[in-house]
Amino acid sequence: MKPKIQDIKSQRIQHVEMRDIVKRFPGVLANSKVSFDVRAGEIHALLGENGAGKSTLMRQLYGLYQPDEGEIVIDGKPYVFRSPADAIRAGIGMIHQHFMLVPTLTVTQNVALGLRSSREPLLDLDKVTRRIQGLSEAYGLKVDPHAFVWQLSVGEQQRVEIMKALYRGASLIILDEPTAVLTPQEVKDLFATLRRMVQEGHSLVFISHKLHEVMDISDRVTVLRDGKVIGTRPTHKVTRGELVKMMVGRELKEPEPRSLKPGPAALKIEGLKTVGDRGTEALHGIYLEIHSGEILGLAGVSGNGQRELAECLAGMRKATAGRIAIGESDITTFTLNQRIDSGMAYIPEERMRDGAIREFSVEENIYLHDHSFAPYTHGIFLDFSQMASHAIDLVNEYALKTPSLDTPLKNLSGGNIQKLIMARELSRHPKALIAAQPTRGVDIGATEYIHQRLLAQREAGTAILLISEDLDEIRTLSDRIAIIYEGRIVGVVQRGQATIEQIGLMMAGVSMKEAMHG
Amino acid sequence: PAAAPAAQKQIKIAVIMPSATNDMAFSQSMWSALQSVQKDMGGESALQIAYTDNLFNVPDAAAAIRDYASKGFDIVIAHGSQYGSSVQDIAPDFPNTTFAWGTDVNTFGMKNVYAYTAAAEQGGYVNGVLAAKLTKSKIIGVTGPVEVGDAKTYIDGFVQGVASVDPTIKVNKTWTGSFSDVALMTAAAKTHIQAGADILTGSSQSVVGSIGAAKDAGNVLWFGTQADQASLAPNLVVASQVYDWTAMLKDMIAKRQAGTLGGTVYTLTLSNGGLKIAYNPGYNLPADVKAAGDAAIKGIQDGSITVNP
Amino acid sequence: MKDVISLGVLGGILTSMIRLATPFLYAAIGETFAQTSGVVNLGVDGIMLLSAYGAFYVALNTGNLWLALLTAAAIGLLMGLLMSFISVTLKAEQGISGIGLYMFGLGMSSLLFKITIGTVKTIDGFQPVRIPLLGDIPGIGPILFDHSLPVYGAFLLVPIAWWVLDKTTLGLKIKSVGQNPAAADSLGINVDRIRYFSVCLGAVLAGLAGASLSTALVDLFQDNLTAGQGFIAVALVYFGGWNPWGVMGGAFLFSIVNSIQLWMQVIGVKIPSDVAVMLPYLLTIAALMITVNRVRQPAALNKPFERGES
Amino acid sequence: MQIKKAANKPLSLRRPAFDWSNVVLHFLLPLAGVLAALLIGAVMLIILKADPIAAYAAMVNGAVGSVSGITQSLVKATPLLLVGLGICIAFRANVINIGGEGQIILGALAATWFPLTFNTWPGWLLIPSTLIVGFVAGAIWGFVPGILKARLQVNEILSTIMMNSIAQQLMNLLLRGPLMDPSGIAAGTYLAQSARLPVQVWLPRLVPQTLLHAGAILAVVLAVLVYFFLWRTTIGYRIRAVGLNPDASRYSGINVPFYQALSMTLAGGFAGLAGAIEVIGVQHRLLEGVTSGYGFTGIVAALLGSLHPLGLIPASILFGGLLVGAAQMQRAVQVPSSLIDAILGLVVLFVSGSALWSRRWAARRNMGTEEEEKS
Ligand SMILES: Nc1ncnc2c1ncn2[C@@H]1O[C@H](COP(=O)(O)OP(=O)(O)OP(=O)(O)O)[C@@H](O)[C@H]1O
Ligand SMILES: Nc1ncnc2c1ncn2[C@@H]1O[C@H](COP(=O)(O)OP(=O)(O)OP(=O)(O)O)[C@@H](O)[C@H]1O
Ligand SMILES: [Mg+2]
Ligand SMILES: [Mg+2]
Repeated sequence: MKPKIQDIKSQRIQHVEMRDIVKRFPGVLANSKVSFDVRAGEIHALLGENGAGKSTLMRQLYGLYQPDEGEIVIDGKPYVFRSPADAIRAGIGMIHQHFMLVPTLTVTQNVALGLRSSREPLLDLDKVTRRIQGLSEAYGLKVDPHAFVWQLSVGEQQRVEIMKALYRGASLIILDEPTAVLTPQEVKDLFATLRRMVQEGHSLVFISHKLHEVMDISDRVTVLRDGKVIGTRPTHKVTRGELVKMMVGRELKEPEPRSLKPGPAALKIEGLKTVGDRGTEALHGIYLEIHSGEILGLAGVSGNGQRELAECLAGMRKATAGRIAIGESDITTFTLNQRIDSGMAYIPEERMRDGAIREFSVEENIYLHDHSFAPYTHGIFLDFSQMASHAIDLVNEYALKTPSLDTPLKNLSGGNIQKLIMARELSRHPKALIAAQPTRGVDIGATEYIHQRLLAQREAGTAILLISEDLDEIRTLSDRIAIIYEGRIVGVVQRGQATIEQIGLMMAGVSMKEAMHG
Repeated sequence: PAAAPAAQKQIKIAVIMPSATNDMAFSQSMWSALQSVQKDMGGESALQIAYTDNLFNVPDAAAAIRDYASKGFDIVIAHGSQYGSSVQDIAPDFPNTTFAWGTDVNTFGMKNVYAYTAAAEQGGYVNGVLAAKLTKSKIIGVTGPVEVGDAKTYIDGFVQGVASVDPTIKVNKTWTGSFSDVALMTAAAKTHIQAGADILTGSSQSVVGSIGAAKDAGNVLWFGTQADQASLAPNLVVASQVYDWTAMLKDMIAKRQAGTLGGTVYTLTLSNGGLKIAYNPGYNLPADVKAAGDAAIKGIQDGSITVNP
Repeated sequence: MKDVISLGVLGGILTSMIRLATPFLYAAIGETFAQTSGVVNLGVDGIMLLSAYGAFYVALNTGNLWLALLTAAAIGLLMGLLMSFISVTLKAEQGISGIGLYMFGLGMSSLLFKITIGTVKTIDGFQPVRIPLLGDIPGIGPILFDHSLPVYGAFLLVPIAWWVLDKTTLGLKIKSVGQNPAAADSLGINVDRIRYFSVCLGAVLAGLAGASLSTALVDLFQDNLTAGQGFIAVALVYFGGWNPWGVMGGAFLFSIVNSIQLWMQVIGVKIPSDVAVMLPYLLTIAALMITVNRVRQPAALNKPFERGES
Repeated sequence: MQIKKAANKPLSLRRPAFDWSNVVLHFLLPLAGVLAALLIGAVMLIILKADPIAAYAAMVNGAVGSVSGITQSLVKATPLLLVGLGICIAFRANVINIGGEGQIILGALAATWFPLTFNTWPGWLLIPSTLIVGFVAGAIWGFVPGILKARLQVNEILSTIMMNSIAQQLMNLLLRGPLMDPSGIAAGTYLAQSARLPVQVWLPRLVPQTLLHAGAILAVVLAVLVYFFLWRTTIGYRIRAVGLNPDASRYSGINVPFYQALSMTLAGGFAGLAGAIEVIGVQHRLLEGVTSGYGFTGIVAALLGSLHPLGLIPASILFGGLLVGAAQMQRAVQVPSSLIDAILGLVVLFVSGSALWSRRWAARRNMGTEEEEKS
């Protein structure tokens, strides 16, 4: 039986240092002479673009990789972590960028996994469940111990990850891009929990691409670029601009003011209904009109039908009622291919799962759809000269960071992968574009670029449906903002017409009237 | 002419077999025949034997046959009907080599090719007669692999033999569809026993399973074929039809030394002694039953009984 | 034809079903462990063969059947270690290494059989043990409770396997390693060790499967004694959806159809014997088609684990 | 390799030149595996009181030492290559085909029935149509598990294993029925073999007095075609996409079930073709045991060739040579043939185990180059 949180507060790690860490991967120097430290009761943020070396550095602190050079010192004593088991024993926990959960097991089982049971060799899940409930009280972590992980929302899954670390008595907890996949509300809850943990004397490492979060939650910031430390600053002593400069090496431009009034309605959605994965109706009659040259932002807490809507439009999910039209042509019953032909483009939310093929080369990924059409094919034969030249154009035009056309996609960073998917979809000059979470987990450099691309496409006259849980993103890019709640559009507001609070209210289900003038 | 005088130069025989030399069945019958011929002739010095077993793949067999022939073996025995095409292709290239293959009856009209087969139905008939005399339940079980080759002809003969004694006796047959699935063969035999059979027989190397089943039952008798299976159940095996190739082999050797390399077909029968009924001494067979069996043998030998395959 | 429906026939069918199912149960439950941990072992048949030989050889020369079982288990363990080393440590393609193991077991068993025993011999294997009271229950008593110990063992194995997989920390580790090795690894579980254990346990059970054939069911050894039963066992694991009870269902279905088709032949039902022999295979597929079995296979099945390959 | 290119000139997007050192890598290590296995085999030989040197001399000599040896190896490589090609296609779609045995049988059955029925047709017509019929028959046997997987999620390993046994029984049924050699019935031998096929359907022999037949050439041509099919056509591209990421494939409009079923069907077709070629090229009649286990050894050959149609050519020749040499060695030193199976089993085990080292090795070389650029 582990002691109560208060009791062990005293015996928490006071100071963790990583000194001159060097880590090489085949062909990559991921960390070169990185020094980094965390103190009890502080949140130390780690910033850097995709591939800067953040995850690698932390995976070493957690014993997943061993440093090639350098040492790890905890409270003055040097440690060598051969495996996570060692790190866990030393009181370190990690919440990974890509969750480390077993979907087919329950929350309790996931937490109990790998722990000595009080009734070895038998499991004692009841005891585990009780302690989980205890901890969720103490830290305000809402989790249902008996639910299967595959049933949980991303936010809930993350709470399970945190629970796992706390349960193991971790006093230093590493969070690798914990907010990348969270809704604004979930981020609020997470931060509450984090502050709670700091009070309890935990020390936290917080990795994120979102500067405002870093400014909001962290005590100190360390910026990595190309595996090197650019600097470490107390958060209250730096500005966003300075951090950006440290990360990217230049300032970012704000998106320039809008020209060009929106044109005729290009994407019409009328009374659209569909059924969700759990078999219940997920959309109860959606009405939306998106004009060419307009960005319509769809705001909403995730799980309110955004995914179903996107899939319906893309043709991945059957509509049970209503109609979808691009320009004048009704595409409701079209196959995915027919939709693409009639001018639909789609940037899926689950980039790595649905948008690209890890093992395929950059070039092969560019043709995931177009490969079956002229000029890239003659009959059933692929025309490589055509493909290569087009691919090179795209790679250069979108400034994709890739060693060669034949590089396997998995060796590109998330940001670059996302750029590639955009390049692929936009190069078809679509009439309508569905962009779901286009900048999730992508670093600010790439984010800025993707935003500019979306705006450029808007200028080019495409009707864009931007689905995002990042309200700032929606508010900077959208001409109009539609708010979705429980499968219905509860309101549509003009750019700059509604405050974050008002939008937040509608996202929580408050009707537009009340929200705007209530 | 009988065995060749030891003065003769050494004879070299190569044999190719589809299954293991110890399969208690087809391959073993030829293997032990070669051994005994070798003993009779005075050992290695007089008769050299080379073998390849477990060889059912045609290209391998062809390679082996051609290889042995070119290595100067006098007689190359392709002991499996699947080797026919290979023999037919290769024999013309080695006019001075004797090729023997079986079981089949086709020498392709070549001067240096023997074909040989066994009239398994004859021993089957005799076993059938003995079985019919011994069964009390009037139910007999037959377990076979696939209804082809001497597995079929033996059993056809067996059924005729039973009928010749008492047409009312029921002969139940099962085929397991596999030459090697002992477990299924055992299950088949047990099923027969549950259905009331008090006598079992069957063919192929997997019948050892049935014999085991008979042993478990304790009071169920067994009739064997191809090789003497008494050793497997000393007090339950009544008799086995035994293929004895020795006479044939010796005749081939003699003919060869006399200058004849082939061209004829050997058929093992009860009359030419190629087939023998090996009564199991461990089982005391009632005199009258044995008499009936011997009578059947006689009849087949003198042609008064005809068994059709 | 009246004996078709007689109780005796029914008893006969069930009895031979139980006997036929025994080796499948050992082998398939074993394979269930291996696959739940994420390793496909296609070499089951090879392990069964070599162990069946080993057990038979020992029984023949010492007459000690328990020693025979022990030998079979030991051989299974060794071959399991070989398989784990190749496919877990060396991260080989599991399909191919399994077939290698099969070829090795097939060849080695027949080789040793030839040079150490020579020709087919039989032994007095495990005799039926009638369980006192239960065995006397009229009707089912003799059917269910009059078998040799290895047969009872096979049936005990099913609940035990289910218990281990569902109720113990070990079982939880095995499942997690087969579903998401990276997650297990990140919690300090030694993925390779768990997989070694599961594969070896599976191999030991495959060894017992072989021994049950050569020392309890047919009491002899011979070239290719198993005639591919090991492969059927692997198939039954998929049929059972990686659940011991489901695997047992599959083994029963396959075996009972087999014993029924034998009965059909015995009582002279007018269908070609070959078609009769096909029935178990046909029905196993059909059963899977209608009971639309959508159990997902272990997510990491057939995927070697390497850190940082997430 | 690519990452290295990146290091010296990031945005030059020319494809990296074809890297021979990798080819060597993917071939030397398997060979090392083979040698290791043979070494253990040597120990066994010594235990069996046979001279290992002589034995292996005979093996090498048997495989490549003579015209007959070489042609032998090629004859065996042919079905391995064909079956392997099918395995390769299925594997690319992430479908595992254990059903080669059954598919070979179906091809052989069809290729026996067809020429016996249309025995008046001239060779130039009969041979190609027989090959097609064989391919189709095998394809059907592959289509069934394919469609069952695609539509009903019936696991293909289960269904193909079952389909093998069903095919075996089907062959038994036909061989003792309609396909049984009439002369065998007349002579009362009832042998389980078909009548001899009409001479005009026999594949031409490439070398007199050997079994090497035109099928070998056909197989190599097909290997090249399959390579183009997989990497140069839209269908091949989709098959590979489906195998690597069904979700992304669906999202890009690829009909995933269709291509799963298609790949299995093609796999069956190639196995069926192998069966047909065995019948009209080697046996000239249908015999039980026509598959000679090629359905399984084909899988091995395919993986030895690292699932690449062109890699398959040397791999299947190597494996064929191994089989032939082994048989030769068995005759030379008179050890039981089962020893050969055991040794081959070890070969397969060790070769499959060697893959890791080639990966590690390649990785280390990348590191090396990285260091150079740093200094
Ligand atoms: N398992 C690995 N094998 C080889 N190289 C790797 C591996 N993991 C990371 N790298 C390399 O190390 C570099 C740093 O990777 P890392 O994951 O630390 O970046 P990051 O800062 O976490 O990026 P992101 O913000 O996208 O998470 C990358 O450029 C990548 O090429
Ligand atoms: N096996 C690998 N080989 C080379 N580079 C790798 C490998 N695995 C990961 N990387 C690199 O490590 C970095 C981080 O990888 P990661 O999986 O975290 O992607 P990412 O950039 O974080 O994308 P996202 O932010 O969407 O998760 C990326 O640059 C990725 O290219
Ligand atoms: Mg990262
Ligand atoms: Mg990231």
